[in-house]
Amino acid sequence: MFDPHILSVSDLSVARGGLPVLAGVGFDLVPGQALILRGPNGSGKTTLLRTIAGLQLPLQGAISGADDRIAYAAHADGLKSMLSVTENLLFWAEIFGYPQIDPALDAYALRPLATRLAGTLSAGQKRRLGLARLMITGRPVWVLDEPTVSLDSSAVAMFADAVRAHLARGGSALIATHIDLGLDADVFDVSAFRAQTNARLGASDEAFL
Amino acid sequence: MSIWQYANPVKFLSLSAKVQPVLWVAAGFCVVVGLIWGFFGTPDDFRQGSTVKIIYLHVPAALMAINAWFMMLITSLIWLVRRHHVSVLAAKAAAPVGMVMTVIALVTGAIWGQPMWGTWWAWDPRLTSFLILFLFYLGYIALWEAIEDPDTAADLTSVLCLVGSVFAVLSRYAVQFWNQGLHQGTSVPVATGGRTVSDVFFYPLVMCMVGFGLLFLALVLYRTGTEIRLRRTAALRARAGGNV
Amino acid sequence: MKALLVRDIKLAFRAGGGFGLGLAFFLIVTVLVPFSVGPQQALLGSIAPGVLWLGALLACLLSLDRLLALDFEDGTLDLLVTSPLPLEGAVSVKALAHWITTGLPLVLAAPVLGVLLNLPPAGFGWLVASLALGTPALSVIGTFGAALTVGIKRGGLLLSLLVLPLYVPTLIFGAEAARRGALGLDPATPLLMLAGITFATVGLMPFASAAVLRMGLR
Amino acid sequence: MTPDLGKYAVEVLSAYAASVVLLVALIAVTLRRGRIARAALKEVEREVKSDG
Repeated sequence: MFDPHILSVSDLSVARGGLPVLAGVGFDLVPGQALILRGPNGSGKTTLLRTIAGLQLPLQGAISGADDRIAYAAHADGLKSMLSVTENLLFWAEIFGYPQIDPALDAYALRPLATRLAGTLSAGQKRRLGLARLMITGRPVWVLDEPTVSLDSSAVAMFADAVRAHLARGGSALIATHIDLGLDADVFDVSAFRAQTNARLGASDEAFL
Repeated sequence: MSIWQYANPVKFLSLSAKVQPVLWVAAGFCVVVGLIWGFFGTPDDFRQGSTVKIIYLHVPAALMAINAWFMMLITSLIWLVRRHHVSVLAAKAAAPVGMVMTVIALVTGAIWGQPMWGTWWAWDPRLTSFLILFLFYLGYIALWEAIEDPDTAADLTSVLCLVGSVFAVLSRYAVQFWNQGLHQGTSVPVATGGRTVSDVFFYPLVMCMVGFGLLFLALVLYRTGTEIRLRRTAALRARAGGNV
Repeated sequence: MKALLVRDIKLAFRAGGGFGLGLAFFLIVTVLVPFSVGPQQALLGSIAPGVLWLGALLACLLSLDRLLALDFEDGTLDLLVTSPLPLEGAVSVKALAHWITTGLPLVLAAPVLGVLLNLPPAGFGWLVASLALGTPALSVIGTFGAALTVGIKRGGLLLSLLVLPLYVPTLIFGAEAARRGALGLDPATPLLMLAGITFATVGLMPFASAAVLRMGLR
Repeated sequence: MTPDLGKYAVEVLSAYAASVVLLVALIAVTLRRGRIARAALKEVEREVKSDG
């Protein structure tokens, strides 16, 4: 069970390459809730997720309930090809102080691959390993950027099951994806929050305009 | 009226446009008069012969080489603390000027050293320190060039300038420890208020130092203006969303 | 912290991890020196401390560009920043792993290579002592350089350019301590200066490296 | 006109020549870059204005 805090984003503006892309974004993510981010390519989904994960600073606005509660996963899985599947997972388990990796191995059917080097896995298998990492962070809020890339339909089902189990334990998830995961989730379309090209939100190029 | 209003790029450009003509004329006057005075109007030194005339290039260039780095250190700090773009762009603009000054100091020093010490290059503490300073300038400029995002580049080069300053001072003491040196003492010991060169050489030297200082200022103002215009061009392009 | 250290060391020893690369480079430099300056024992003996220090420094430099760049490319760095590890600690641990896999082997190999260069007997102890004291500073300063160049494509050469002037004080005091030791002089002063540099850099540089990494990832 | 530089004429003259060349090159590069930047900015400002 996780602590019952709400991830709350209010009036958030984010920038990519010094240009504002999204303005005035706001939502609450309560325990047990999943929120699917939608929007065309380049609409700022990745930037928004990186900002919420704390990898980037927002231009304006506030994010609360994010400190040390977020497990982030993006296009790169952070796997070491010369370490085995178990070693990769054990490393992150130790970093996050999580006791066991067995449930994660089982949830993504990684047990047959456990002793293989991560470098010898297929793209889909690597992705499964990358997603399995989320389960050993012990963090309540999953922030996922296109998690289903290179997954086949059975692996997508594994992922959906893992998310459902996470939500059932009181976790929450913020997922940018284009496909239908079959989750009972709310949809949040970021294209409604597109920043105006003349917006003055404190982006670094404004001094020069 | 705060001095920080000039941290606004547009305000800076209009101020610098007003100051620059005066600065360029004054710099040109001081440098040309100082050098001509020194070259034609001063006698030979009884020990060093006519090579003493190199002092009018060597000392002002060396002075500005160090001051340029010092200026970069301060403007980098201002950027890191107060995030004023003009400040960090001034540091970026000053670096190549400081590097050229360092090269002038090194080249004239080598040419001067040949007849005086019998060798083009000696691993004398002062010459060596300037060589290290040259490497710092090179690294700083290369880092600016290598990073695409201008704000990230500003952040990282500023930290490099800070850390580099500490190591530059450390190197200075290390090099002094390592070799006591052939170099004559400083020509203008500001700290003691005295001076080791006679008046005949001193006045044209001061003229040249002032001239090099003004020239440095004029160049930095102009180059900062250029950097601001480049950033403004990029910003307008980006805001127009690829339509321009 | 321990997990990161163990992982980095493990990775260095696995195939393609680059362990031994620095050591091999150190060996090559040392072996090539007599071919380039001539086989006179007295000359070799007098330049041995400096050559060995320079070789160790360049060998350290060789593996720096992998230190953070690999973790940046595969996304590990992003995940580490969002992990509970303080970034300052992570950077220190990575520098420590670099020292254990690069610096420490160099320290241990230096006496053997000292024999090849006819290092005077009195110098062996001081050479090892100065390297043991100085190489941690090389790793920590190098980590700062690696953090500066982490997002840059083909940043290897730039990294060398940035780090080289930062290495000057360490090299001067380290090589001077080894030289004085070999000549039977008292190496205490440079050795103390070297210790000062090492402790100051180990204590302070991780903060600069972590700050630079955060700026670079944004 | 030219003062008697004695046996060090080559050294003194080459020091002056080298310095002047370096300074002139620096100023030339600076002015060239400045002019290009001005022109580019003028171009963009014109187009932005004409757009709206």
